[in-house]
Amino acid sequence: MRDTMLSVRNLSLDFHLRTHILHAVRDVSFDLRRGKTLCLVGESGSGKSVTARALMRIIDKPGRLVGGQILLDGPDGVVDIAALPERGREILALRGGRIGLVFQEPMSSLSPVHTVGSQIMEAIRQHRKLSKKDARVRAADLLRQVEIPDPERMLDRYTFEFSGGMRQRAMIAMALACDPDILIADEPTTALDVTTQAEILDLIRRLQQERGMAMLLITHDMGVVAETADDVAVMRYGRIVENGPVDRIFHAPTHPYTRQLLDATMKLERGAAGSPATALFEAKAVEPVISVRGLTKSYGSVGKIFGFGSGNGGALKAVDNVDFDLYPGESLGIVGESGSGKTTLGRLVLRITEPTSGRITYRTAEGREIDVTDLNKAELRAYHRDVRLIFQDPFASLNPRMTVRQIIADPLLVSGKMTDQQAGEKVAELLKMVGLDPLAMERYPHAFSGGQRQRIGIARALALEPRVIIADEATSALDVSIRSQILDLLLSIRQRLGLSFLFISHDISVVRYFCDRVVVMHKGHIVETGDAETICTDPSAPYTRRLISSVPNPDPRNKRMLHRMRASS
Amino acid sequence: MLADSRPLPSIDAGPAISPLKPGGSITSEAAAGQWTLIRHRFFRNKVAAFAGCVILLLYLVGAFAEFLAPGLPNASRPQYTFAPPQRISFFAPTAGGGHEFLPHVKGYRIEIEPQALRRTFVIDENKVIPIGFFVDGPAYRLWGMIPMKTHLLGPLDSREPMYLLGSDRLGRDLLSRLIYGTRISMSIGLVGVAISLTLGVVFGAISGFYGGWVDTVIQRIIEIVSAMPTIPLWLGLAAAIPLTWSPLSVYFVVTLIVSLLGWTGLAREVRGRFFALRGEDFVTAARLDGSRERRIIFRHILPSLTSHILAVVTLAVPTMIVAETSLSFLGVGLKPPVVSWGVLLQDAQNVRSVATAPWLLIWPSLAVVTAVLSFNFFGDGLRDAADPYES
Amino acid sequence: MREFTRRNFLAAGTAAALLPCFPSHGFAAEPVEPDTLKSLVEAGKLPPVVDRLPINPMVVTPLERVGKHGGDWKSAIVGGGSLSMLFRYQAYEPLLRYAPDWSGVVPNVAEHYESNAEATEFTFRLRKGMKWSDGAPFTTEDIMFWYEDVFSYEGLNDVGQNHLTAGGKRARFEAVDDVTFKVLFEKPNGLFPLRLAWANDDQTTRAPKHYLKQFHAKYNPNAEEEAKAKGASGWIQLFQREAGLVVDNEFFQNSRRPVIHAWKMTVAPGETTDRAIAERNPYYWKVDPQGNQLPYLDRIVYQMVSDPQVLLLKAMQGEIDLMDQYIATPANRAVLYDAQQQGGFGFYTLNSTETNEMVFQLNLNHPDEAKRKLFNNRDFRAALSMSLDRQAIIDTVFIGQGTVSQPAIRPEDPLYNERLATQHTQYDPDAANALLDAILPNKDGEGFRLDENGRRVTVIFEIDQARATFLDIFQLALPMFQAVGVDVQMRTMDRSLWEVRVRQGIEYDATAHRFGGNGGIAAILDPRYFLPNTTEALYAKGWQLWYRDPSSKGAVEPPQPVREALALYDQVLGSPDPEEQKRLMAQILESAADQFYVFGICLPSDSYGVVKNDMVNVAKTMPNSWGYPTPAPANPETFFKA
Amino acid sequence: MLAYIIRRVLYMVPTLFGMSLIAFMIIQLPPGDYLTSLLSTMADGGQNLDEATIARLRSQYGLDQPVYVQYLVWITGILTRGDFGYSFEWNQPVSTLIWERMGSTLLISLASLFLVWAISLPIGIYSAVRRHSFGDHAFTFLGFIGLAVPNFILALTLMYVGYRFFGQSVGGIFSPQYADAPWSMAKFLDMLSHMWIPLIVIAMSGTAAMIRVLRANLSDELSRPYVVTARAKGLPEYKVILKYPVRIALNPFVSSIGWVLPDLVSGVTITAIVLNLPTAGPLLLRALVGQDMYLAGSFILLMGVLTLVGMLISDILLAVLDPRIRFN
Repeated sequence: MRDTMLSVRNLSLDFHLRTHILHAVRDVSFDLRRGKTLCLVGESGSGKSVTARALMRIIDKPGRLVGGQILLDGPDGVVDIAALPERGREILALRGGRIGLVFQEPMSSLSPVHTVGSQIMEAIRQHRKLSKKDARVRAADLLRQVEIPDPERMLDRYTFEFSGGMRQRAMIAMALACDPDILIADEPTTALDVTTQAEILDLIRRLQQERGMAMLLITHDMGVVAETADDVAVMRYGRIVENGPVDRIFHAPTHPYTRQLLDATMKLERGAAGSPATALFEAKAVEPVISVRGLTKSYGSVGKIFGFGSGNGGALKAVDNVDFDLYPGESLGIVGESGSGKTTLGRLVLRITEPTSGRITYRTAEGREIDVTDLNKAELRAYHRDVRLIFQDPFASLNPRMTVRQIIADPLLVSGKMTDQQAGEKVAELLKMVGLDPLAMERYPHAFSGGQRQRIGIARALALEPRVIIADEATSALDVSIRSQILDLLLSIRQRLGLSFLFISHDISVVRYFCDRVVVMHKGHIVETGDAETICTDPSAPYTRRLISSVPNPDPRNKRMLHRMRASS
Repeated sequence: MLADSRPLPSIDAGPAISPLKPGGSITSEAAAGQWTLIRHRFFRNKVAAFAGCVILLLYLVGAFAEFLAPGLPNASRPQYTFAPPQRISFFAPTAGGGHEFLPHVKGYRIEIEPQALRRTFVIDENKVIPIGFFVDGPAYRLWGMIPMKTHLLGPLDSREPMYLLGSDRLGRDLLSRLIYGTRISMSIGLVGVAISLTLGVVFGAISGFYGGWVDTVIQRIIEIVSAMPTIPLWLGLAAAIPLTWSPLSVYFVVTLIVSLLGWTGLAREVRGRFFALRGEDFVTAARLDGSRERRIIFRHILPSLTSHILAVVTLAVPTMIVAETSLSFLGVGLKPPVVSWGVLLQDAQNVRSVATAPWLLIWPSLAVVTAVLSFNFFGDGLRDAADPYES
Repeated sequence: MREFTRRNFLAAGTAAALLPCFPSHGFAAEPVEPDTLKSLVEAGKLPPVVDRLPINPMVVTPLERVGKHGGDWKSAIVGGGSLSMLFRYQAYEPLLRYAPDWSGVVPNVAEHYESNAEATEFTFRLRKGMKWSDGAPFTTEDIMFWYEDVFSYEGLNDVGQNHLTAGGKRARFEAVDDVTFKVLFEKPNGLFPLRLAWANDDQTTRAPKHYLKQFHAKYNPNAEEEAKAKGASGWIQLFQREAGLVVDNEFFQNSRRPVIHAWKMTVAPGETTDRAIAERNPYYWKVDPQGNQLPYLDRIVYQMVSDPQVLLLKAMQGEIDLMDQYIATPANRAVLYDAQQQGGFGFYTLNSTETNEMVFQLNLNHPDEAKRKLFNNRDFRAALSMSLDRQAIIDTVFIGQGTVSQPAIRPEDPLYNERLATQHTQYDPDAANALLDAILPNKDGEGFRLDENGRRVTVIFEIDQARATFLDIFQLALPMFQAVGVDVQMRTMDRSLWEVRVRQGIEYDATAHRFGGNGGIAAILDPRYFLPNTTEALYAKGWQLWYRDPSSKGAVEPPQPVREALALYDQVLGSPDPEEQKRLMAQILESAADQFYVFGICLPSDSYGVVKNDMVNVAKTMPNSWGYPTPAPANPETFFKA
Repeated sequence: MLAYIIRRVLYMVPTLFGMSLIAFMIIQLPPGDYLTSLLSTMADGGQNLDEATIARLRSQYGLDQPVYVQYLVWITGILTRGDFGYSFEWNQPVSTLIWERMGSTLLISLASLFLVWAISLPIGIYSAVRRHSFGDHAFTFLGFIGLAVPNFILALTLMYVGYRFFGQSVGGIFSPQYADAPWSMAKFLDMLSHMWIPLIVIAMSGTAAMIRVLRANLSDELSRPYVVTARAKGLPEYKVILKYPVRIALNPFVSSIGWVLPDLVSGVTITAIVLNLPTAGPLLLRALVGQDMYLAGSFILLMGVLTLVGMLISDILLAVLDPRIRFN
């Protein structure tokens, strides 16, 4: 048996779109070795997922294979997958039989109307002649292998009864059902929390080593690469720009793009230059601009919807008795995993969601304190002029049917303070401020890339000259290089305009880079508050320590995750 | 393109693309607005574009019915009852035995069969009836105003019979009736659809935007209304309308009233979309920008729906056309002497026509089918193109 | 009997005393048991046929030949609602019936009748031993029950029966013995025997006392409670429903009530809604000359069809044995003609006795002053009449079959009045315009005439939309009226709406109808287009109300000539002498010609019906009218399948 | 789940009340009442009644009462005794008549429902999988034609064809000779020979909508990641599509159950009239035209109930089919 399980040679894929042909993959070559992991790294649209799917000949319309070989080593010699008939028996035997596939979205990748067991058993029985009963035994065994508790019972559950991590485990169990030689994992942990991500990566690695599988792991996260890869291939615009052993790529990158990727990652890792105002807050020399006391949001009546996993039976408290202060000019990070209540907290502060109890006090520019929870509609509108929100999703938050000018000018016109002409000038000014060409203001959002759209969103937030900006995962939908640009933009704006930021994120490195202080949330509670650098390097609460230690370290020589703290349960 | 990333010293500054055909150019839609995009997408759908042309054509036929029809819709000729269609020929034999260019139709030989109580028609090959364009025929008033007597097509001698699609039981020209029917059938549903549209959008928007008890109440109303069978309603309403009104306005009013009950489908759809959209970030953004509810509904949410609503409306028109024919069947729709496709079909709705005068059945059915098909394909195309920002 | 039928019908009315009495010595031949009943008789569930027949059964001579028992008569009803049709097939058994050629009346349930010379006293003799379909005897007790407890009973006496009224007073019944009774009038009622035979007017033979008395408060003290327990509003409603004397539908919807008809409902309409079945009455009291108990056919099976077109297809397919209603329209003639071979059927001819294909009737009692004045102007009506190109309408709608005529008695009838039939039938738009110019000289921009107030003269004809022929005629007639500058319009409407607006209302401009005003025997019985004597005279509802009761609501006193004509008609009804009746009637017709109340298109041409080739004893030609319920007088009980 | 059903049922109460009101109003809309149409029938039969008699009859039928009294009488009868009133025209209790027609109505509804499904399911799947192919366009075209051709014309034409070329007995669901015969093979075959026309007519008009809905839903589902997962397992394409996306795209089919009965009673009334089918539609139409108000009102109310119950059933079925709904 050779060491190389699969080798891809000069693979090219085209997409025939309505207006043009997109050459999604161009002359891509790489090898997958037994027991080794190749990480395919690249930003969105670089063609890495398509490449992975091409290995199984699952190419969505209107894509087509236009050249190259996919040579799979097998018991009967080498087979060129690229040359097999598209719907032939051989291909079907390969899929799931010799190559397993794990996807990014564990929720949508599993059928919602079939039980987990039936989906796994189907995969088994597709390639093995097993009775239903035997297949079930095997499926339960697989679930046990992926560390799902009580596998017999879980077989009869539906995917939506599973947590994200469990679903991904089930997905992995399915991919491994027939002991494939090769496992393709397409962003398997992107949608998961860091702690879960660490567990899943651990699991995959352990299973790979046990089985001696070759693995192709696709990711955009350099940290994950550093933690898992043996070899790395960097993709950009359909080409592999650089490829080699992980250590060389990280420590001696040759291609400028690789360097750019690493720089962006490392920059966040290092943290920003400390804010000049930090000392002030320490001294409590100024009054907070927003202070929150005992803020609670509970979903009592509809508890059943969230029923799964909420232990206390009755009301579920999304946010439970939260206190914090936001000082002028300060950037306060709110960190937590999904379900920790951080997004709800942001919405409560804006009263997009009505709090169940607690106080939110806002100190106006004139120094007047107002109770946000008591505001009527008109007063709330005034409050919303001072406290603005930047959204996570740069696609959903811009109305596709309005021009950039209309979008940014909308708050200006609504407030009635400006004529159309004045608003136009202001929009131009704002666009310049966020680094966009003012000439673009007559265009529609769809003409812009994700990063550009996020800039438009920022411009909108700035239009009314706010004092506080709540950024809800403002960078998490962006690729790493763009993420750092946006963060730099926000930093500069913040310094220039003296804004306060409530910066909500699940990404520790981003928070560390951007924030002065950090609030760590877990299950609706604040578990720890403190200086950003301290929290990120030397947390005191056990949960925080576990969280921090689960963040992958973008340095293959210092794999943090292996030594991470695990939950006691 | 706007630069988003710092320039890289790389051979690839962007994704590799090439034109569909060698030498072709890549069209950019970057600066296009919603309607431009919809138009682009729509016209890529050849079937829908063709359907649109057919609809336009039908409306043109309706608009110039008086001119296009060779005769008057209700002019009857006793001796030509159930006359079969004639064919247009272009060359006629001359006296000398040769042929000359002379567009014409052939006349009929008619016999009465008293036992079977009918006339039998035989096309008389020797009887040439010359026809021509822009000929003088029966006088009419274009749009009820301009007195004219020129017809697009007709026999040179207007006393001669020309029944290109045959005639009906009273010896009326089916082609002329069909053309006049186009006007009524293609337009009568529009008002009803417009009313349904307004109600559907308003109720749907309120229900979907506010939710809560408002939604519950509106939902109950929708439920009641949509569970109501339509036929009893039509019958009841049609019988309750004052009789002195002209048949056309009676139908008009019935259409109107029924459209008061036909808005539920649209309301449901609008509500669903509002439900989905009111949670969208851009709506929250508008709220945070200080927009009041009305502004949010009309400026931010509704524009996202206009193209969908348009598609729904387009799809509602054929429903009205089909409904009109059904109503004529029930005797509560349009009635003679008004001519509509439904009236023509009702005339043909008997064994006599099916067995001995199938043209009375085929042509009006074909007209209805054409219109309904066109509207459906057009509406489908519109719906597919309606959301240029999906996928 | 045959001899009798050839007599003039008018003579028959008064010469009843001379009627040849049938010998009451029993049967012409030994009665023969129908095959289908043999097993029942053998099982003892049914007495033998001899015991079921009356002592003097009615002997009916079949038209062609003596038949054999068995088989179904396949028929149909459209819509399922209007069941009065069924009288024509299975339930025409009045005391006296019309002769098959409608020349007069012949004995039926009454084996004999006579009247006094003044036509005020009529004596009927029933058939001794005659029985209801459940075997209970049919005697004068049943007749008297009907007379005393229905016809004269307060609360139940809402049953029309105009033929029992003479000089405004109702008749009196007296039973002589169990087979003989007298009907006594205060004033002469010379038409009484004829009117008694009219379609389904005679109710005396339809009320079985032994069955109905359980619902009658007089006989059953608990009737009221029992009725309410059955969901009726009171005993009267339940009684009416059970008796079915007021509403024809209810008569046939009750399969429990015994009858004396040839067939009796076993699956009544309503018990199922897609079929109804009538089966032979084992106690039917008629036999053929060889003694076979009638009817020949075992059952009549009615399919309930919701659309006449389906019925037409069924007829074409040969699934209908005999039928003329619903399908025998001029338009269907061609397809039926072509389908004869495949369906195995042929046609019989119906001689229409009606006055016209369609009668235009302007509302002469219109509440609107201006319109009333205009409509009452004879010249206006004459002008409208002359503006019609009747021949064109005949050519188009009736394929040239029909004679131009106003509503009038047919030329072959002795009462024919040429002026009434032909005046103003000439198509003469110029003359029409000349007449109209004198009345309505002003016209508007579109060429329509204006009345004295400057309003456009609009005449809206309100039409029952089910009358396809009317609609066709109007399609053609409207432009003709408009050509002389009168804005005539048509509104078609659902039958019941038409009923409300026209039959019961007074605010309509005009309408069109066809039925009634017959020639032949019915000319005197229903002269609705010759003078406004009934509610059916839609052109002058106010006058007819005045005629019936000058004090009633909506009554309008007619002008002198009309009053005179109405007085003449009273004399006709009161006259026992047919010649006198005829003479008076001729005067009425002359007056009608003067008045020119209504106008029409043409005489109805002969209609037709379809009959399967294997149906025997069906006449090739029959009269057709409401009063003569085709084909009942032609003895359907003698029809059989060869 | 149980709570959900109970809540849904409770919601139905005000809806039903509203519907009974509207139902009663509809049948009161046309001028005149049952007596009017009765009188017209009687006038056709040559009978003429004077005004006093008409008034007496009107009070016998309870038609002289104010409308709200009539309504109250009717609705209390239904609520307290389950008595839907008496049909004037048929002289039968309304419930008897309605039940009499329900059997055949159900038979035809279900048969055509299955036919519509049987046709539209494969075509819908084909159209979604081969979007914009020739076959897709051809089927869409045919479907629309079915939608566009007026039912009554199609029905009449087919009947004529059945008569002319197959010598078939037309209309109804049995030939006369089988109408009261006991069930046998021959009778069943006879029924089949009658059923093809109504089934084609109803299916023609119903499939287009179904195909379109299925095509749209399935197209959406086809691009979901779980379909790729299924492919990645090595399942053959047909299995991939049939087991996963089709299963989910079937929801609109299930939803359609709720509309089938009321649709058949009201929507295809015209077809039923032309084809002489013994379904509820023609009976309802007759009741309306004849102003047989308790029959008509009860029919309308019953259809409303059927719609509501149908919607409830289809929601419950959906929940059974789709665990996501079930668990929420």
